[in-house]
Amino acid sequence: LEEALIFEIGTTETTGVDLPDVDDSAPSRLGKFARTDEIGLPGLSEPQTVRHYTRLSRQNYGIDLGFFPLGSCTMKHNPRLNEKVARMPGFADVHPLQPVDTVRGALGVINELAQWLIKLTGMHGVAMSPKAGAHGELCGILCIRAALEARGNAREVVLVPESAHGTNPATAAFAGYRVENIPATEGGRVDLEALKARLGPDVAAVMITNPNTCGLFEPDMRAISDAVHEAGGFVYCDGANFNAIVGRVRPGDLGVDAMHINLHKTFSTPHGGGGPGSGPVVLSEALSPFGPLPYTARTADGVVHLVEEESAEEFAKEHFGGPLQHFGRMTAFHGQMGMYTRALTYMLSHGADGLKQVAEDAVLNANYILRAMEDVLHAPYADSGPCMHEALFGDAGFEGGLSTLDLAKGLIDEGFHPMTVYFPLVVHGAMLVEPTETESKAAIDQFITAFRSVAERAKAGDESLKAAPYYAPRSRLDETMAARKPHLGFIDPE
Amino acid sequence: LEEALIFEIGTTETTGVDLPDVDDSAPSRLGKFARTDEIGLPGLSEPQTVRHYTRLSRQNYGIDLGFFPLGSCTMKHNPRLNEKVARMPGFADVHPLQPVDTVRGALGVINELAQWLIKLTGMHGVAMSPKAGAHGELCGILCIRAALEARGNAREVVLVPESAHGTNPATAAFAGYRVENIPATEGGRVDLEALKARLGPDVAAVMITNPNTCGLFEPDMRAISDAVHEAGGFVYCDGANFNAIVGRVRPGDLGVDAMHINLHKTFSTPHGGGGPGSGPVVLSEALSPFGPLPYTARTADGVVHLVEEESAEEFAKEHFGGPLQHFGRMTAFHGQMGMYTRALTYMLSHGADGLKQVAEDAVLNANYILRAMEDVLHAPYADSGPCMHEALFGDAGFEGGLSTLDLAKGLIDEGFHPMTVYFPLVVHGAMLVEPTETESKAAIDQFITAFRSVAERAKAGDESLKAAPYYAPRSRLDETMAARKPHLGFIDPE
Amino acid sequence: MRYLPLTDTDRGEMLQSIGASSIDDLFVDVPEVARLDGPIRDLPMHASEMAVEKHMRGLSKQNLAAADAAFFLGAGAYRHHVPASVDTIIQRGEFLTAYTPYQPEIAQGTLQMLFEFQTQVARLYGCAVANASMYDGSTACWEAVAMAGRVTKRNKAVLSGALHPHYTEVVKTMAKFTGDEIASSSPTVQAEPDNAGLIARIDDDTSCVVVQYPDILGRLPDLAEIAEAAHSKGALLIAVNTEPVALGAIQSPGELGADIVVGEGQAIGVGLQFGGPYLGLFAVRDKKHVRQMPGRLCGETIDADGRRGFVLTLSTREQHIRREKATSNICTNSGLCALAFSVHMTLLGEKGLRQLAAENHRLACLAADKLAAIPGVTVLNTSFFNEFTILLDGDARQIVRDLAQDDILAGVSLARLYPGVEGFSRGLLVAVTETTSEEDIETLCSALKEKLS
Amino acid sequence: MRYLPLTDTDRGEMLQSIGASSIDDLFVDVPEVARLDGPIRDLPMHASEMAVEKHMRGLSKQNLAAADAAFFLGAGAYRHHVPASVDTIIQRGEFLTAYTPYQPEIAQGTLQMLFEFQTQVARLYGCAVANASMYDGSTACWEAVAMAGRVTKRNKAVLSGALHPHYTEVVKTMAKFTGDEIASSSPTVQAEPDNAGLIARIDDDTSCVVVQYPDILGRLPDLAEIAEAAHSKGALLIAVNTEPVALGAIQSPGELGADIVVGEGQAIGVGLQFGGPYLGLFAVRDKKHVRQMPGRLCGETIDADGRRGFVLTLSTREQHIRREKATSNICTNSGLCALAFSVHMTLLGEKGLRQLAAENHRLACLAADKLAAIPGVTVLNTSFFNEFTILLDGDARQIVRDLAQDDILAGVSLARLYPGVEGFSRGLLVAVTETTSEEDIETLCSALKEKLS
Repeated sequence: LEEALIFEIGTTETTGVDLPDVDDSAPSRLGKFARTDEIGLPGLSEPQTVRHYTRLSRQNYGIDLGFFPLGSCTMKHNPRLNEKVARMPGFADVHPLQPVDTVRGALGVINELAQWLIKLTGMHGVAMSPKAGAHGELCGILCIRAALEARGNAREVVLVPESAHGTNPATAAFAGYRVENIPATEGGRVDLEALKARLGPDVAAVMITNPNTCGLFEPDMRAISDAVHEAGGFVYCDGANFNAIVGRVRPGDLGVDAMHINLHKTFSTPHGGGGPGSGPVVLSEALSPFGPLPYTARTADGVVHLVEEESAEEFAKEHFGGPLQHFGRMTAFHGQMGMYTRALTYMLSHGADGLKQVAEDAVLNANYILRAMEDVLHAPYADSGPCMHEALFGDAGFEGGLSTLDLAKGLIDEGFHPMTVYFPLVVHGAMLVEPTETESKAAIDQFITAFRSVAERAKAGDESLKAAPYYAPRSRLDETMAARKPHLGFIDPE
Repeated sequence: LEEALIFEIGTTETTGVDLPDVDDSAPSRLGKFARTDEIGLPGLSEPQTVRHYTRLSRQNYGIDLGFFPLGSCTMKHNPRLNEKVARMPGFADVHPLQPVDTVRGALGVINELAQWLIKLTGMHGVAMSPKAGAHGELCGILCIRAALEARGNAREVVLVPESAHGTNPATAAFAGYRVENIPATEGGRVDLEALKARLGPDVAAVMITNPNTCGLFEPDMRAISDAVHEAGGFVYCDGANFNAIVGRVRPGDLGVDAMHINLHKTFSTPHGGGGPGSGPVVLSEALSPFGPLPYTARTADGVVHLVEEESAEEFAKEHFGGPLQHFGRMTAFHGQMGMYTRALTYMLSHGADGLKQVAEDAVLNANYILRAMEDVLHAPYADSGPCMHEALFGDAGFEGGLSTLDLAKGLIDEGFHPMTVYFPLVVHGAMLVEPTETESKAAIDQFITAFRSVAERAKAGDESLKAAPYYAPRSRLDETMAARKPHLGFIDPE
Repeated sequence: MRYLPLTDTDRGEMLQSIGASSIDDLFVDVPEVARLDGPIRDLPMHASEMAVEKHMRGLSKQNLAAADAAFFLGAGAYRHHVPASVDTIIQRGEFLTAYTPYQPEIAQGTLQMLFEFQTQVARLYGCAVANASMYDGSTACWEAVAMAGRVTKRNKAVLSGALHPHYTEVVKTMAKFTGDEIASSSPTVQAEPDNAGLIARIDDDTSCVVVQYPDILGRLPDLAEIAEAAHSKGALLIAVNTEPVALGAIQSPGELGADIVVGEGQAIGVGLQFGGPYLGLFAVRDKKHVRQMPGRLCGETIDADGRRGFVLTLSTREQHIRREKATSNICTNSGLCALAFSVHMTLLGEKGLRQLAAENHRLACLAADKLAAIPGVTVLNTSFFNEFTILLDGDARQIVRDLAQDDILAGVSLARLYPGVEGFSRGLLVAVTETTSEEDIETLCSALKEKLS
Repeated sequence: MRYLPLTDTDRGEMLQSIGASSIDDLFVDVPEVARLDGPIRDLPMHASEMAVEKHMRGLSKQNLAAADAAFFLGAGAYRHHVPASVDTIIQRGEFLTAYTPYQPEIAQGTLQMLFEFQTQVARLYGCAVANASMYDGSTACWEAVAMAGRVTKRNKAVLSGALHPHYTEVVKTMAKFTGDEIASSSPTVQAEPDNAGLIARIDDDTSCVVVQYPDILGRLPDLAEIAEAAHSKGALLIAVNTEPVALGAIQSPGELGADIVVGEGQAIGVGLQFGGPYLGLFAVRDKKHVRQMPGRLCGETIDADGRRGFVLTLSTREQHIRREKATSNICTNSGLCALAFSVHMTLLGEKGLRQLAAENHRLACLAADKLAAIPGVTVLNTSFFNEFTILLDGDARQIVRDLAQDDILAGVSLARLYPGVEGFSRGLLVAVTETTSEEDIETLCSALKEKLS
């Protein structure tokens, strides 16, 4: 099972490509910058390369191998049609700066995807270019800031619920805001009265996740939005949990002003071991003029426009009836084209009816797990009604010093990826389970059996869990040592 | 690790495709044959399907995962460029009966590959259509029979060395010949004098493998051919071991009349867990007119022709100056196009220089293993000089009732696929090791270490080997039970 | 060279360790006359991946891909949509680069798949047992004829005239060498297959009757009637199917009394590929015939720990054990194509297969009706599934060639299949699948209308 | 629906087991105003794989793929041949469908790869430590500026005028919100970059100087000189590289004194993809700056049994721990693009990378010489790697548009990059890689000759 590092098996003289030998006597325009020293990059022949990475891959777990009950991360099936489409030459082999007449189809993909996002969310415009969820969040908050600045006052405070994703406060802070927490009710929702009490002329925005990170829908969402708007602020919605309501509920109908959408969560572009993601941000009418370049927006005539630096001025004049208001550019080129093609392919496959079914099956699966587990595990909000697409549990009742982490590692030995642990912070030893709609009842039943068994061991104080996993490629790794003496690259032995 | 059968997890109501519902009221031209009963085919949704087969795949061993020292089977690296090329629409998405003007490129592939095969073997023509090695063998023997019949006498006997592949006698018998064995010398070669003594007017052909199945080159090959030709017979060469000499020695120079070439061995089309293969047969000038349809042949003007039923008559008249002599058709359509594209891609990648290096590295690797093992394992022909691309060992000296099979299964626990065992039959407990040229020295050194260790255990009579493997997805399977009570398909539980 | 891991340093070290002074020392047994002084002449030297890909792409582009045409070809090879996940799965290195599963402990992936495949094929064909696949439909057809000889101890096969002509040729070619007697004829170009004529040819020496279903002209012969006639003479009925999708809409040959069912499986999962590799399917209705079957068989068993597992079994029939007494010289199956078939069939499931068949039939009926409305076109068939024969007022083969210039691949002319046979020049086989759009049908109709007016 | 495994039977059973009478019971918390009575209107219903593929293929075909053109575009995105095995590997389900490796025991594949990737990038850049990748080059550039602010406790960044204009825009946009001061200008259209002008702008408040190498016009600025000037003022040098292949031929920024090296890694393994996803590279020359780095870092450690293993580490810098005090709000890297880069780089190895760079440079020199010989064309650069600027007697942008009609993608006009900037209308950036054939170069030259005559 041990696979050596490429630095241990490759040499600088080995290569897996066939290219002409370097002719040192050839004329050069490199001047004094020509490289003469050794870089230290090992090469492998093609058979060695394929074997190295194939063997490495087998030390990974993925959706193709089993169930990933990761709350807030929506690990669903990745259709291979999407991969095939993304590799079509007209998408994969075009340069972002080709003359626009040679990329009408690529722009068509962006426009079509933008229309889908706008219609699915009931919003007015969408900024396509953000590279990932957190980047999209930043985009949304910057839009809000730009809109407030245009009114003459950026304001100072962003309100964030205690249970928010860590990116929310980080984003607000980056945009220059002070973050204040919103308290939660006993039922795990935003405390509407407390929120109303805090609203005022200094509050720029409320960042809310709905369904929230406890897996619950905010029933007061519309009231919250109305209150915030009345106080002159904006509502930012974290779209990480959009899978629970896609096709069934439109955030625009709830008064949301901006929401990022993780294409790699709700719309099934692959996580790829940590990216690339894609985080378009849908915008209300009030915020649409302030989105970054390039962006798309639907105008009164129903047409969706792609706007870049060059045409922005003209577009703004014609359609917003005012001066240029975009807040700038967040990335080079047009964003994550490769993700757009995959997401659009996924949407077209499911259609409006299929996406509605997605939300329904995702929520059904989560409630099924919630009810199958609540007699074994502490389920803090189980009494307040159905959950959305995630079921939340806590570690109350664990014995023998066993922790949520031990339970998680125990699940690995049962053949499952662990759930999200210690999040949200509002529940002690939290375990957030999100089954998604692409798991079969049989797979979920298997998971429940395994989850119950490990949970019972945790409650019985089964010591052996502390050293789990036993059947993984590695036993528990020493993360403290890694951080204390960081060893972040291979060092050639003397 | 247990993966249920599709019949246990699927249902006839589940499907992984989206097609319109059946409209029973639609008009039909099926008459009384319309199907009404249930077929019993389970379906799975796409996520379930991908997971089922991904999990199954992980119970397999393949070249991508490790070394396959399989004698006579040439398991080498399968370049992914070949896969990419085979999937180009002009090859993958064309019908075999399209008008020839719409498939000029496909015919070009066949012609180009035929030229390569002819030049690499120094032969005159090639029958492309055989579907696999054994099919090619049959083709070669049928050519010989047709040529002899054209002379008025098909003759009765085919001579085959004791060490031949089992397909050789099966093929000869199929073509209506009686099989007689040729004895071997102490040094593991064909006994030239004994062969000469047996030759006569009843001998249609000699089927020889060169390099032979003991991994040795037949130094008398040219003399054998001359003697056979003098006696009015033909020389068939089993091309399974062509990898040892490709690019370095041309069978045509040794007097061979027909030789099949396993594209999936020497030219790296993937084995795919047991096929598809492809077995073109190169032919001498004497045999070329007798090849099956469709086929290609180089004529005096240097052009390679593709000949089908329609044009065969005309072609024969023009280029062979005689009547139609092909022996018929061995398969529908034109043969294994998907394998041709892969093989041609591989040949173009290596070129004449690369293929020569292939043979040299394959032979070097085999000799390296032979010399590294001969002090531990009985190597019957090691004293007679270098081997070719395979090293042969026997079980002499094993203790405690341990067998070659036990050693083979022990190698599985070391992370290697076993070598070919109990073949050739002429060596007791034979182990035939073929490393191929695509293994690195490091991989071979690892193998030698493991092989020596298991061999030493076998010689020490280590009982534990009898129950090996321990670390595979399954322990030893009961093959006797499988054959005694054949259970060849899933039966629904009552 | 990118596929060769040995470095010159490695080579030197290895030569030294085996005591050879140069690589030539290892080739001393090669006769002088056959020693070459360098790379073989007239062949190019090694090339980069980019250069090779470019060359092959150039050859690929000289072909008219079906996707770029209005496409109506069948005659034993059918174009269907293959889900993208099928190709992803067969490209898994563990499937693609695996060897024949002779070491079952580390080949359960291939073996379980084959066990599932055998079950799928047996059920589709209405049979008891299917094997792990053969080269293609035509060779499977010959193997069935040979098997019928072993079972009945007779050697006269009666072939329906409406059997695919390539299949007929393969059977005849092989029979020449085994001495089997083959009775065959050309198809009768009539609305219904000539069952009576076929039945009349069965006698007491007949080992088997071979009937294609649907037949080469797309018609549906009454297998049950033929089965009865064959059985009454002690002969076996071999049914041949070249379009497995049809069996989602029509009764299986096994149900109708066929003893051996063989066919081409390419239509499910495999693709056109200019004719190969394809997938031979082979099944027997009665379990008692299993030991006479050719080809590999996968069976269930248990391992030393009592867990279910699968192995290749009954290999005593095969050449590597029986040598010259084997049931066949076959030693390869179409493993990867069988995997593609099995994955696609699993994605379809019964529901999907029936929907797919219904959609094929619907579009074929639509096409037949539209074509029949064109002056100068007659639809021959009364019964068909997704392929039928039309007769044109003109030379069908020339018309096919002409239409190809406009990227219309109109079908397979009977003259292509039966070159030189009298009276077939007007015939054109037209296949319609779910990949055929209604627009494609319009395109074909307009072109024919113009051509024939 | 093919991606949804639940059957209606399953749904019924599950609703019953949770005590809900219908699915609507689970959505009771949704306010009335937001309840929809059915699927969202104006959107199509679900479609078969075949139909969707056809639709997307139609959109794809409306684009001119680089392979079908004589192609000379660069300006931050380069077309190189990516070996087929790279794509095979990144499509392995275990890589493609894996989550961020927060559970290291079952993510060693991704983690070991990232550790190797970090080492490759660090060596290529001449740095001590690289991170596990960022979104792309432009965002990595901004992160570097922000990091320089944290390290120096200053907030004035001096940007070279010859930094890619999109990168400049991104930095300026972000700085607007953080309050950083950004000094930038347009490039001077001269044979050599204006190092002196840049150095003159560095003062005691400068946190960093940002220099692209090779720069947006393809020129090679003297990094060592700028590094010395920056360091003498207590500022950091941030080097930006958008063509990693160049570093196979020219000295690394780290060696030349850059403190932070960032860049776009797309050229190796990733492909053009109309601009994304791409691969941000980020490295620091001095280990002491590691704790100020943004993004994920993978480190070596041991497991409970003492075996080597890898984990994400130093995450106390990151948002999910530090929340509003994090070094960056980034929580995604470009994992799969990093894998593609690492596989391609492993296939190349040092030898292949140097050969690849030499071949790029050889062809670029050839193209420059041929273009220089055309009347009406002036080659601006004295130094370049595989991209250089030419000045045309005409409106370069219009010429590019015109040539595109004939499938010649001649390059990126300076007017496209700097719309409306005075004096840039004649400028055209021409990139040449190993994928450019000598025939392509001839095609471009002939077309320009004709256009300018």
